[in-house]
Amino acid sequence: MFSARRRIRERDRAAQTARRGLAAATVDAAELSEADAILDIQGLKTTFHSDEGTVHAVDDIDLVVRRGRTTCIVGESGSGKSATARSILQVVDNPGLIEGGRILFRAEPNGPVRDLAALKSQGDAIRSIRGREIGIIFQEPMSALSPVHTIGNQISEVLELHSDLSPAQIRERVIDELNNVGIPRADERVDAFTFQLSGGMRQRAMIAMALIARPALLIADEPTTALDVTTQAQILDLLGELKSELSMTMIFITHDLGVVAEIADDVVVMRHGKVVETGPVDQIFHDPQHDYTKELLASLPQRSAPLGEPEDDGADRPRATPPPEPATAVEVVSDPARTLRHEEASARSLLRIRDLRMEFDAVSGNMFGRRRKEKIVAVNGVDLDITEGATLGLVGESGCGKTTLGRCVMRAYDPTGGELLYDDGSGAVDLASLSQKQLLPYRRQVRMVFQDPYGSLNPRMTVRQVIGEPLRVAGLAKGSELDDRVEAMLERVGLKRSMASRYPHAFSGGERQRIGIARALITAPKLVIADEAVSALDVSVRTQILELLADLQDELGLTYLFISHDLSVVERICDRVAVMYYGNLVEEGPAERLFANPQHGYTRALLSAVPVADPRLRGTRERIVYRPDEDESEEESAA
Amino acid sequence: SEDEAPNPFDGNGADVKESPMLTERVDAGELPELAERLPATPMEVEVMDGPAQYGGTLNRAQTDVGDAGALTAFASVGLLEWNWDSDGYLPSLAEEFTKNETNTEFTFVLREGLRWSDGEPFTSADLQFTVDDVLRNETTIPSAPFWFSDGDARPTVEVPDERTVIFRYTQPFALFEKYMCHPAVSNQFLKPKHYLEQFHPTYTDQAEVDAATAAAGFDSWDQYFGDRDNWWTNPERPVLGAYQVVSAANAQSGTANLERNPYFWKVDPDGRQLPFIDQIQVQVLAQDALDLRAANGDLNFQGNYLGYNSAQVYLQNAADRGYEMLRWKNDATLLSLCLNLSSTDDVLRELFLEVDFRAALSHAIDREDLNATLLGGLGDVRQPLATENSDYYVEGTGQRFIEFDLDTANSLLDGLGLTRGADGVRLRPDGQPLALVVLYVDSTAGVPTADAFTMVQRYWGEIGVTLSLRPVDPTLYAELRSANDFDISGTTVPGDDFDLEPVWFIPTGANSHSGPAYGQWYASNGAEGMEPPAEILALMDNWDLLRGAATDEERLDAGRAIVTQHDENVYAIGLLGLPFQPVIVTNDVRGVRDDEPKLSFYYGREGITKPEQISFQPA
Amino acid sequence: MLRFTIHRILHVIPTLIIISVISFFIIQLPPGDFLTTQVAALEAQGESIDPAQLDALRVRYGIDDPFWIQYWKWISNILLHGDFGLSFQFQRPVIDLITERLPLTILLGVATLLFTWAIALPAGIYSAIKQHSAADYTISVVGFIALAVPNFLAALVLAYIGFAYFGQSVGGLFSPEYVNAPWSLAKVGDLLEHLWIPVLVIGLAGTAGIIRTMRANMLDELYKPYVTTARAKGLPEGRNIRKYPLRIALNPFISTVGWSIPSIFDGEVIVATVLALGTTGPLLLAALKSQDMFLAGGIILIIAVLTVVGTLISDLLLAAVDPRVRFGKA
Amino acid sequence: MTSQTQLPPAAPKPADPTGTGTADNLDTETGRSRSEVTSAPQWKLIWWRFRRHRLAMIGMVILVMLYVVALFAGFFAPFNTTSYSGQHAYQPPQIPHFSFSEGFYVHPTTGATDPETLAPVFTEDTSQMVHLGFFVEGDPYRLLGVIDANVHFFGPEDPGERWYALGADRGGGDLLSKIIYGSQISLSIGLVGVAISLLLGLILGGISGYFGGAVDTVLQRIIELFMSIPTLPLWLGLAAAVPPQWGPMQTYLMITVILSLVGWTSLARVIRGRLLQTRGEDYVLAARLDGVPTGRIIFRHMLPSFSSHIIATVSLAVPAMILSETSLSFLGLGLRAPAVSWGVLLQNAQSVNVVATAPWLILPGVAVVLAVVAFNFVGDGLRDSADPYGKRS
Ligand SMILES: Nc1ncnc2c1ncn2[C@@H]1O[C@H](COP(=O)(O)OP(=O)(O)OP(=O)(O)O)[C@@H](O)[C@H]1O
Ligand SMILES: Nc1ncnc2c1ncn2[C@@H]1O[C@H](COP(=O)(O)OP(=O)(O)OP(=O)(O)O)[C@@H](O)[C@H]1O
Ligand SMILES: [Mg+2]
Ligand SMILES: [Mg+2]
Repeated sequence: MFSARRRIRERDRAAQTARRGLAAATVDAAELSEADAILDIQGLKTTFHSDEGTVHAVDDIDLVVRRGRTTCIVGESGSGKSATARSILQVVDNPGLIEGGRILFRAEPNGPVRDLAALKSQGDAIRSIRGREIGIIFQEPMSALSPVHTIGNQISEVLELHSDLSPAQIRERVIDELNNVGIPRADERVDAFTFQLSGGMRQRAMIAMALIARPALLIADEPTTALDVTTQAQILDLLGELKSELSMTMIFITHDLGVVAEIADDVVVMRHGKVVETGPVDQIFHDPQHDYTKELLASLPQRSAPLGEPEDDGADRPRATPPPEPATAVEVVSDPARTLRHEEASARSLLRIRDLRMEFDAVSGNMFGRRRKEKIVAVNGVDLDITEGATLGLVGESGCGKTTLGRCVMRAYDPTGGELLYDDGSGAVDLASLSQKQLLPYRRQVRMVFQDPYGSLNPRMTVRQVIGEPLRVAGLAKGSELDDRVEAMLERVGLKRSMASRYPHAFSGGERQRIGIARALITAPKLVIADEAVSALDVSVRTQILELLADLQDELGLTYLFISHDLSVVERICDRVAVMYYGNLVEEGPAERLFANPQHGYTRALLSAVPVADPRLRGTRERIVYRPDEDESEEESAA
Repeated sequence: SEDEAPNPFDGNGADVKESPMLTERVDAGELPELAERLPATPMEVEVMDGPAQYGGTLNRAQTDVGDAGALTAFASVGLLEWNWDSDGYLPSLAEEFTKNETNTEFTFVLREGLRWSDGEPFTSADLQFTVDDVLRNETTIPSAPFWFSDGDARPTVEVPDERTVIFRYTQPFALFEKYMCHPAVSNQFLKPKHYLEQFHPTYTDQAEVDAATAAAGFDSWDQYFGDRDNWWTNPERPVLGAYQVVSAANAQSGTANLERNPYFWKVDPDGRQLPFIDQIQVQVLAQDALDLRAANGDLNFQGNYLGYNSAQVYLQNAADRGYEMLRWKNDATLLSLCLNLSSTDDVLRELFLEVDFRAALSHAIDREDLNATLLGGLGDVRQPLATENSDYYVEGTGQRFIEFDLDTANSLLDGLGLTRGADGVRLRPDGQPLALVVLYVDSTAGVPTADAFTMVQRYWGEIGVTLSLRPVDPTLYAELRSANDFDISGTTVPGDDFDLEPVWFIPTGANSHSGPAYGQWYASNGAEGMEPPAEILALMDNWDLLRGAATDEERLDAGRAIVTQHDENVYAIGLLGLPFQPVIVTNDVRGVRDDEPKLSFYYGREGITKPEQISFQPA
Repeated sequence: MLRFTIHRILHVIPTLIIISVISFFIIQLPPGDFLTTQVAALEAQGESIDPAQLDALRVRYGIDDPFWIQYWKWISNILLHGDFGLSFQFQRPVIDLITERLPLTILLGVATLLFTWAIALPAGIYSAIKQHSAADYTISVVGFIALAVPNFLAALVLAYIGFAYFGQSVGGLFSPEYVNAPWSLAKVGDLLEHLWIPVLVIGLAGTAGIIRTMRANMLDELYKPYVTTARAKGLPEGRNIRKYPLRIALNPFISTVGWSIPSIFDGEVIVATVLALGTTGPLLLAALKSQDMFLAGGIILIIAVLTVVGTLISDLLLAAVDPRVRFGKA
Repeated sequence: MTSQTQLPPAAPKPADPTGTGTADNLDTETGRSRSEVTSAPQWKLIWWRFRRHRLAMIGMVILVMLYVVALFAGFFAPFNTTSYSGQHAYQPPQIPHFSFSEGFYVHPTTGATDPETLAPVFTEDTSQMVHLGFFVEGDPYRLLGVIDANVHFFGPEDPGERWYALGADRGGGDLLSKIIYGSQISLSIGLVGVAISLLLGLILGGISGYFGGAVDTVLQRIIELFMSIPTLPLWLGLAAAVPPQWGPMQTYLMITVILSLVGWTSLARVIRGRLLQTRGEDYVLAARLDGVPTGRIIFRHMLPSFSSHIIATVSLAVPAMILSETSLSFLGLGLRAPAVSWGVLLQNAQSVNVVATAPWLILPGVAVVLAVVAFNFVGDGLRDSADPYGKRS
């Protein structure tokens, strides 16, 4: 639509107004609370004016980010982390408003200091900073990308805006960057649409987008939640490289204290819209001051024994609670974990998966070009038994087919082959062969928590409606009884009753995830397929949720298929663990055995990549890289 | 730009005998001299407003692309034509006209040296061609038109020499002379043989004709022939009239251009070739746009297509926009209600056939109120019959049963035994409520029909007769009528010239307004339809007398008998007629009659003022 | 895509056959036939035709043949010889009548369409972006009024204003002096002078609809997270809106845009009739009213084909702009 | 059995200590207390937001007024549609005067047509007064079709007098009364058509888009078929095909219904297109996995996301239907006088004569505009308040 010339002209004009705008927002460098700060947030207040009232998401916080360092923000889900991040770039969602405070930003060392909060949110000035000087990775990559543009198109846009490279060069850079973030076959994937990518790939695409212009400051809002540990490690490595090479500063929002321990220089702990504690990572982990921080560390699910490492003496473990005696963190955290484990007492299999195959027709090539039709074998002959009342963990690399497997079980996809023998005691039924109508009674028994909480919540329905829907359609409850049950469920997943009439978009990522969980659990099901059900939750909430799951398991004999990247969680709650690799089940066994003594090379590689939640152990472990013997392409593809 | 345009009236003194436009062509060698173009004895036409000058373009408009009315008005031709008063013929193309005593043989002698617009001579051979190869040809005219039938056969023609033509009928045809004057009929006898024979298989090889037909996209030769013969759409067809279409109003432009016929055979008393105006432009417009153009003074001389209801707007703007609105007479049309005397409902038919019933309905109408409301009191209130302007007029007719008199109406109805029910509605003899439906085409062009009938509905409600309105579109209207499926037909009835179009007065066909089933019976010689009662038979007999009268006397007597019978019986109940027909003439046009003649189809509408003699005032 | 296209085109054939039958049937629905309307027209002038003559003509025109025979004659002539038959009313080949009017029809249709879209799309987008602003309200209200005023009344009033205050000659697309003149700069100018009333009347009436739907669809997309993402890249707001939400908000238009093609052909019959524009619309109306079977049938058939083609174009366009549709399981 | 068990209640949680991150108690955007808001079902939330949408409320009030007036047309109209005064044809509007001693009044006029100019001339007799008042007795009418009454909201106190608030038509009838009576047809029949089209569009578009595949192909061809039938011949054909004993109202109703049977296509196509896009969304899958029946998935889960488009389409279809009556009359079909509707009244206004000499006869057009604008404001309000992302006005 626009000629390149015109675009350049327009850009020059915009640059001018941007300069003017920036000049107006410049403040004296002395105002910075610390000289080496790249970002100095002073008294920031961000508020959502919604139907049910004013939500003070960010409530007068001060925060300093020092140049060249990585500042991790941790905190309770819904504590305003994302809101803070978005406020910095003035991209708070409607109806959010930055109501006060300053956001001082100094792009270059000794450069001018600008107050970003003083810039017009749609002006050229803030635009010249967005993407170029501050890059942001949004929390939910699934929805954050346009459904009708290729990822390559969306990523290269950043360079079109902020560089003078030619289109060919841009494309090359984009492919490079996609490679860097570990997207296989990047030269083809660059032309893929978001719905053709797995969750992890989308997240990586989002990361590539934020990084490609090499911003001075990167804000990463839970950038690795959808990634398996190996990929996560790869991403963290990449970020680490950039940090040292380009002295990139990073604000890293995460729930994974292991990641924090791994990469953070400084840590900010938030709760209820306020900063409760800040400090260097070591101090936070080993000498937490605030009760909430302590609580957070206490609920840390800790892998009992990192592979190939001697059992810790415990002295160096992060101190969780004030108790003076050096109780090992292992003990502290494993206490609740033990209760979650179940002995394989009742040996009856609730679900027996036999030779399950799922193939997708993938279409590549552009619309007028020749179509190459190929089959992606996402699940390749998997056999798996899920014991009633037990928890089966399913782990594996991003894109290996976990979600697909789960969805096949749900009959969200019609499996290409195989059987799904479901037996709730009244005889085995092959779910794979039932019609949608015949499946209806099982819909209440087999439930799923979606990997992408945002996408799985209908944006036009209030949370009350979303959660209540399965009960309502089954005719199990209605009217005020239904409302009661919905609100009770909300409370049980740690949300407030008052949130019931909000729409899904008005929640934080973690809150949405809990809504998804609530929806899955409200029918009191028998089998729950939890696809990354707790990835977006902070440890304390996560513990609460896991406890809830355990409680329900005790009370109702629930069975879980727990898909996760977070091995510590898997280890903590799963009785058995299955490992998938490129659609194949490579290893399966009791959790303890598997973690203690992994057989398959890939499992070993996976375990070696798990970050340990102790900054002092950073870099002490050796990472195993798995190289399959056959030189397979990433996904097996049959033409 | 007006200053720069060449003055079309240059070199235009009284000594100039032909239009400068033609002189130029003569000078260029394209045309022979005037003397060679004119016949030996050109027809002389009195000029109303002389001395006139040549030149100019006259603008007109119409709403219907296919209507050749502009030609019948401005370029009509016939062997005969109406005289100035439209009550008798003038020899026109024919120098002499004689008929035998029994009205069966009509002899015409053509002027000498007449030429078609392409310069070819016009002779009796053309007439013979027309009659033998077109009018009598079963392919081109499958069924003989009314004006060309001789009982169940068709008349013949004989051409003893180049200039003499004799039409022969076996039965007397008293209306032949009138039809020969009727501009829409007379021209149909004049077809250019030299041009049309190439499309006629009698003269040209059938295969050749078929090939040409197919190439032009027609299915059969007669269609193509008809197309080529259409003087309104085919500019190539030679004509005899004052103007010739040079570009047709095709769908794309919606405008037709007419240009003077260089061989036109009429002159003014000074021997100057007519017409004076060189060109006529006819634009096809919607009614509203046409009204606005008229009100803007864009139309130079126009009566047809102007609505009475826009007359106020015309008058408002006349002074400003440089025109005058004349009030011409209309052809005595009157909005009326025709009861279906051949209704299939036996009870209703019996009732309708009672003169008392019709009289009661007529008496119940408050025509003064109707007039005041719809026409501001200016309308024409009478029964639909021939008026003073017609030969058939009978002293004292037209006013019977006309006064508003509810008492009389009620007592007449009571007398018929139509008692009132509980709700005041009268009951038919079979005990059903007396409910009638009037079928009509909604129109606001004249007296607004819906308004008028709504008022009648109220009036009749007073005497216990329920009337419902059923507006339909014209086609359905025609269809329902010929299916004999209506109670009352609401229609405008022309009074004066009912002999040329008897459908309103005598049921001669299934399209009759007052007795289609009788009409069918008449047309099929009793084979179909419903046998009429004696009084209708009497009407039909008189009609046969009129048509077949040997003398004018006999014809007029029969016609007057019909009028009298209608007067006594109010077969059609008259409501209201328009006071006049607006005609617009811009101030620069001279020669338009100021005696307010009739604007009537039968007299060629505006043609009644002999438009070849009108002219533009010198600038 | 190619296969999809071919597939779609093959589907079109049975549709067209059915449509042609239905159209032909509908045309014959009204009672009576062309001759009856002729009679009615003549009668209105004071003439009458002998019923016997009518019957003879009916046989000649084949009007009395059974429906299927008439249909077969009609359609086979079209298919085999490209012969659309003869207009009863004009006694000219239908195809000539249509082609004569085609240039002006297309000119008017395209001009109005462009006018409408050029006004409505930006207005709709603007009023979505500035939701609840004075501009939003103004655009809405003006749009509604344009929508609510009957077209022909607007045409009439505008024409009257043109007449009363500017002394402008009304009707047609040309002044009388230019109608039959060869094309020249002055004639083009004259055309433009006349074009504005119909374009304004028809165009404005159409804008409201597009503005409303555009606004609504834009508002749906405007606050989606992917728009924020694009904003965070530093994309200028205008470009952001054009590239992301607009692209998706346009879908409903794209899925119906093909239908503007037939509407170019027969759109706004009434305004065209009131203003006496030489387009196919009034021709169709006249043909239908006078039951000029082949003329009406020909125009309707062309419109039907255009509709089908338009749908096809829309489908292909939608698939082209929306990968979800393209790669969907449909 | 177990699947029916309710979840055990959670252990009570300590109340949120700080209260941040939640709403303040009074300060809610809908002006309701928080507890009310949080327990309100969705439709109530929408309604509350709607209440705050100023234009929508204005539109709503206008609509309600229009419908009340239509319902009690006899009461609000000063005269019957059949009452007229011949000498007052084309009487221009008479604006009531007011004085404290006399109340509302106008001077009576006598009309006559000037034979020269043909213009109706009205001479006002300033020595006389027609007193106007509220709740006066006048033409009899039947309230709601059952109760005989003759009290009129406002009109001449003496039933024999005439007063033309908006002028008189060419038959000397009161235009205001006709507009009021006309609203009965114009505000009802069109809606029937809209409703039918909407229903068909939603259902068939929904099915086509949700199921895709062969169902879609077949439905798409059908849509194409319907779409290709030009309405014009259909109108003409149908108008002629209706049984002759039907009144204009019935005929018009039938034409409307049949037109709407044909007119659903474009909505169906849009819906289908959107459904095709939406059906791949996770939340649709989630609904399916919730065991939601297909119909409910389509209508409760998927359609709301294009409610904007639907609302816009519907609020645009309403004026189209009101006006189509006018167009139909223009084509010589549909309603015709003596039936009274806005379309018929406008049809009467459709002449140069009226525009030039009696422009007040165009006033029914103002009624149409008012209704259309009101419908669309309400539509907008609905859209905005159903929009979860929506800005607050
Ligand atoms: N609808 C689809 N069409 C085509 N390919 C698909 C589709 N869904 C998934 N895939 C492909 O199947 C493979 C497995 O995807 P899946 O979503 O099951 O991965 P995953 O293990 O859940 O990964 P992650 O941890 O990143 O969520 C991926 O290569 C993905 O690209
Ligand atoms: N549009 C909105 N309307 C009302 N409240 C909102 C809206 N968006 C977010 N909130 C609220 O603002 C608070 C902060 O949200 P934010 O997204 O910053 O949390 P977070 O710290 O990123 O949490 P998480 O770790 O779960 O992503 C939450 O309580 C959330 O419910
Ligand atoms: Mg967040
Ligand atoms: Mg997954």
